[in-house]
Amino acid sequence: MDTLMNYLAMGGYAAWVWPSYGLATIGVVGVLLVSRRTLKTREREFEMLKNARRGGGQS
Amino acid sequence: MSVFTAVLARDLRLALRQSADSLTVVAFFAIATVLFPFGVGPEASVLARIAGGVVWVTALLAALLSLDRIFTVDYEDGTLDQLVLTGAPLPVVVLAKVVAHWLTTGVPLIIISPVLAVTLHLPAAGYGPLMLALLLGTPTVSLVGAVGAALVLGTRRGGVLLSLLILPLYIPVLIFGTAAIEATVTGVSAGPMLTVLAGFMVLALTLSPWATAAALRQAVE
Amino acid sequence: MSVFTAVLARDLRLALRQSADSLTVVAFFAIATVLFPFGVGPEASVLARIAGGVVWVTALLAALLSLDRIFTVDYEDGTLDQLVLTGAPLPVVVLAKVVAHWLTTGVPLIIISPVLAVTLHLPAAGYGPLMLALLLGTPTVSLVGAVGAALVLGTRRGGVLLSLLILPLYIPVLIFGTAAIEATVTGVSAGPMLTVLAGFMVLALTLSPWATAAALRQAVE
Amino acid sequence: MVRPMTGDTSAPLTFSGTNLACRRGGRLVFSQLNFTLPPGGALVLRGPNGSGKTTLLRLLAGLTPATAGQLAWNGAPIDDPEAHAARLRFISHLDAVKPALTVTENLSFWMEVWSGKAVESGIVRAMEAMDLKRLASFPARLLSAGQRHRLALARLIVAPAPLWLLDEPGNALDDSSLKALARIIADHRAQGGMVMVASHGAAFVSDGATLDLAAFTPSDVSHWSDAEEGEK
Amino acid sequence: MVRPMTGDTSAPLTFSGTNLACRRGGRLVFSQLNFTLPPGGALVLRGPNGSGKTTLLRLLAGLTPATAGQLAWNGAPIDDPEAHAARLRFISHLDAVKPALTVTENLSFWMEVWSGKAVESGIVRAMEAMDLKRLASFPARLLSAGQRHRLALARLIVAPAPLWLLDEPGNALDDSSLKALARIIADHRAQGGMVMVASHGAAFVSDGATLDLAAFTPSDVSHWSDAEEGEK
Amino acid sequence: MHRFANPTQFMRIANAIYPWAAGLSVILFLIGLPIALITSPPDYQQSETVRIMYVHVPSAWLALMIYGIMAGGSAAFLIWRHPMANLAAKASAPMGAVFTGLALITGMLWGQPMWGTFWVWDGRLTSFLILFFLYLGYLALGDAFEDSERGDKAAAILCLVGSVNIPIIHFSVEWWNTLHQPSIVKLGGDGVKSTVDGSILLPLFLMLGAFTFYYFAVLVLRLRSELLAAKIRNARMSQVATHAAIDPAAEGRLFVDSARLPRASAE
Ligand code: HEM
Ligand SMILES: Nc1ncnc2c1ncn2[C@@H]1O[C@H](COP(=O)(O)OP(=O)(O)OP(=O)(O)O)[C@@H](O)[C@H]1O
Ligand SMILES: Nc1ncnc2c1ncn2[C@@H]1O[C@H](COP(=O)(O)OP(=O)(O)OP(=O)(O)O)[C@@H](O)[C@H]1O
Ligand SMILES: [Mg+2]
Ligand SMILES: [Mg+2]
Repeated sequence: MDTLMNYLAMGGYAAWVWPSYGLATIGVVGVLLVSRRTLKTREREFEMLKNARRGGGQS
Repeated sequence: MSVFTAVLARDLRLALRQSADSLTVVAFFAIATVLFPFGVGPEASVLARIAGGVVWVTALLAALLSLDRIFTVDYEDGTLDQLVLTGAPLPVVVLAKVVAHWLTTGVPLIIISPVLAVTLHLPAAGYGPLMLALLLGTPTVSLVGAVGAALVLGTRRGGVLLSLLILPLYIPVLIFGTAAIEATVTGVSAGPMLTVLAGFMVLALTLSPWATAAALRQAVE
Repeated sequence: MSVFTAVLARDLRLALRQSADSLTVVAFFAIATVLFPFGVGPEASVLARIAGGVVWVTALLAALLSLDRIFTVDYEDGTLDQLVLTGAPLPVVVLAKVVAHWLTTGVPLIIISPVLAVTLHLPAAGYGPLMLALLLGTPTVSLVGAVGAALVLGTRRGGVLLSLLILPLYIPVLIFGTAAIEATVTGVSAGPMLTVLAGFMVLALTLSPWATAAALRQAVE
Repeated sequence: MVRPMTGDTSAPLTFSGTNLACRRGGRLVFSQLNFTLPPGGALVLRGPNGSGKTTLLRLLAGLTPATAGQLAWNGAPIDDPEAHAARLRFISHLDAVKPALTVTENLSFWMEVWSGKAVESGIVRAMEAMDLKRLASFPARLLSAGQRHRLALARLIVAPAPLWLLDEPGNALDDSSLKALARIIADHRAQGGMVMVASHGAAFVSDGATLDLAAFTPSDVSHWSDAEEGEK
Repeated sequence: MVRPMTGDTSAPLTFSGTNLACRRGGRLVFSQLNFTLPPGGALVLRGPNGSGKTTLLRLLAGLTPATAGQLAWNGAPIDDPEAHAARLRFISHLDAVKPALTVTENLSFWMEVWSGKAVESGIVRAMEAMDLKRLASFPARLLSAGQRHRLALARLIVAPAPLWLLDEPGNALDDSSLKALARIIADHRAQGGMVMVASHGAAFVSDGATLDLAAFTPSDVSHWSDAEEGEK
Repeated sequence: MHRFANPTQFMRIANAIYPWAAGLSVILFLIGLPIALITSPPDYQQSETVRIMYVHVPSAWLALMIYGIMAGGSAAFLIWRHPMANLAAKASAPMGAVFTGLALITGMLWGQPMWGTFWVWDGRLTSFLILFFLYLGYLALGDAFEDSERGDKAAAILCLVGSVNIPIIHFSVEWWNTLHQPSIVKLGGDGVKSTVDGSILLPLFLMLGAFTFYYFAVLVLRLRSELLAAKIRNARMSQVATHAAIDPAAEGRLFVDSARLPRASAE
């Protein structure tokens, strides 16, 4: 337990090291998630438009 | 009040759709501030001495640039005609637009100001008063600026002309805004200065919507 | 060259007819500079220390505000279409317009700058280099700014966006412009800095008209 | 803030102006102009470019002050511009459409402003009247000029008002939209509403009176334009 | 930089386009459009709003790039936009008139740009052609919409060029100005010049060919179309 | 070159790269992160704060590399009218801005314990700040037009102008800083370099690789997304155009087989 606490304390620099990694994680994962989500919504929208157009063309 | 909420909601929605708008104001604030170290030199002591003033002056200039457009788009696309003809009191419509402007530009400026203060090496004690002073001062800036923006509608050269009309009026806000920071940094209470700023805000809040409404009426004539 | 002189003469004539335009730029320069004593406090020593930087930064901001309109009017009234279709090289037309802009805004800024330097207590030795540096720097400012002004044609919120695009590119000019003043005040020769500024000007003179022309071509598409 | 529709009021409405004059840019555009609009009435404004049609409509809306003369509503002089504004709708050259908002959002904003809150059914009715329903979720920036203008006209329907002031409402409209416009104007008049239309070729108003503004142009206008040219 | 007038050149000129297509705002406005303009020829562009008349004229002027297709001058492909620009005059919706300059100053600027120097007699001739002479010393800001537009049209006369591209040149013109316009177009063609006119009701071009742009509107072709879209 | 101008071709290659880039990135992160955070030893001078370097330096590296890629893409777009090159630049820009921001923030978090201040007007730090503004300008300009195609070209020109200026800005700032400011702390970079040994280099290179492959993987996703956005725009445009035609005659015409479009010419 102590070793863990010791490790987490980062030799007294926890306040600098962990936020760095935290923010980096947020940035890296965030860009990934946002990119994937816009891709997904656009795929869905495009599918919808295509179907709508097919329907319209036949009528 | 439904007119107030409708206009406020619409302006906020437009600002969100075109979110780059408030971002560019913040960006101007940041870049203009960052110019000063290049002009003045990187010594922390000098920068710290002028930090409060520089942040305030650039915040005023940034607010001014964004105020330039507060009524222009509505004026050019005919919405302003229709807003004058709502049948509701025009000052209420004006107030809604000013509140929306403040929320989308004033608030981001306040939020980012400590970051800029850091780069200018403002002493840590100054952050609180800086933000408080901006919080009390920027509404006045938006309110007074709206009068000017309404006055210059329909002129070419809106931007520069607006600065001529409005910047002198900002000087009291600037003086007390920087004095609040100065006071705290030198260990005095910033309370009186902040009270004066609040007083300015109340005064602007009671007068500016009427003045702006009058100016808008003559703009749509 | 007849296109060059024709465009230059026309722009100068228009500026003279609407002389308020260059006056407002000078006025903005003056007012924004005068804000600093209010923001920073009246101590002569502090002001003297930052005078060169403040004058340069506000000159950049003033130039920027006026650059905002350098192509807009021509764009909106259809003149730009016709200028693209003169059959003469577009960079020449661009250069004529930039020269006219510099003569009507840059030169007035240079002329009034010593007055502002006095109010900021700049040491007397600094006036010469200040004006020389502005003389060598403001053409670059106009040239680089023209690229940005051409790029933002047709956007809403031209002014703020333009500052975001262009201010970062002005930093080298700012650095060497203030360094020239600094050097003279501290007794070193300003020669090298002024040479660098001249170099920037030559570089801008060779590249910017082409980049601006490309931006204008895509604007009229 | 719900305003009663004209048809519901028992007393028939009238709108009139006496001896109106208006000066723009130092020049008297028209003078000694009189008109009366009966309930359900329509008045078509005609005249060459620059004869003052737009100017008159803006004056009637209370935007431009009259240089001389008096407007009256039901015989009583109009002195409160806000109360007057509440009973009219004004369609100008400018569409007052926000490109970033969808068609629905554009309409619901004005419905909220004029009648206190936005009701779905009212918006749908307005969109149907101007054949915009299939565009409901499109940002207005994607609309063509004619579609944008139809969106502006749909504002007439979202919240009723007794007096319509329409400045060249047929601009950019194709045939079927012109018919739709004629239909909503006829419906409005059938309910007792009044319409004034500035137009160069108004096929969409039946049996309206006509007011030719050229007749009210003061003869001594100005040294540089029409009078002198007229001599030729 | 004096450019020879068409009539002086011995070889007759032609201007043609093959297989032209243009995309605006992500949408193909027209495609597979062909035309040939013989010397002295006139071509009237027609079509409903948004069918691409303005787009085509801007493409022919070299302002908008063609998405596909090729323009040719006397049979040779046009690749230098500046050389092409020198042989055309383009009248657009926008008048390119400076309100602060007088009528004479406005014209002499363009004369200087196009033919190297401004000559009084040339300016007077242009003003006479469009009946502007009595307004010569007026700042353009005082002109009415029609007068401004006539000033724009007078630019066609100050410096001759073989190809005229006119976008709705009849806008805001009164009857006698329409006749003047028809006259200068006829003179231009008589000298071997070519004209393309986009117009809704072109009474001012005699015996021109007509190109209906509605016929070239593609159904829903998209530039990005790849295999996936092609399947449909 | 023009083989890649075709979106289908381009995306075929991009999609083939995707699994490799994504996989390598995940593997490198899985190996690199534990080493960076746990097994690598603390630096004798900077103690545990040296671990910040393993995210700081890759972020800074990506920030620079992405601007380079964007400049190349913009040039290809402007010179050869290569639409995919521009899409690559457009898709990269937000990532570039994020990584520049990360380099700045992690740098600031490093500076406070090391130098006792969050920010110094050091040459390298400052020119990075300006790079951040250049990214923001690119994003704002590309976004400022109603017509997205206009935004594309304007932003591409801006990107090229910026890439001419970056070296000028960099050297000016370096020079400015050394002229005015010998007093304040020297950048830690040199201090670290002397102590660089394998135990630091290994996690650094692993993380550099992880970040780089991550960029390429996400770039493919964003390219797909940009391409779809363009298609959606087109589809919407033609939908609006279709709806514009209300009379049946026009409606009939709109569904003509494109192969039978009239080719008549007017003589
Ligand atoms: C806001 C603050 C900072 C910024 C913007 C910044 C930016 C940069 C940049 C641009 C690089 C170059 C990356 C490359 O060449 O690939 C870099 C590398 C590096 N930085 Fe920072 N940095 C900051 C703070 C710090 C601090 C406080 C330290 C350490 C005490 C530091 C240590 C390093 C090291 C060790 C490297 C890599 C070694 C080298 O190439 O010199 N940085 N940083
Ligand atoms: N804001 C203004 N300032 C000065 N003069 C104006 C203003 N607005 C209009 N005018 C002038 O008033 C006159 C009438 O203009 P108005 O727009 O009312 O004409 P109109 O009949 O609507 O013409 P159109 O058929 O072109 O719409 C014109 O001579 C015009 O120049
Ligand atoms: N700059 C632009 N960006 C995007 N789309 C455009 C642009 N200019 C025109 N368009 C579109 O191209 C199409 C053709 O427009 P164009 O102006 O050529 O039509 P037109 O035939 O001249 O119409 P009008 O009769 O109204 O003058 C329209 O659908 C229009 O929306
Ligand atoms: Mg009118
Ligand atoms: Mg057109």
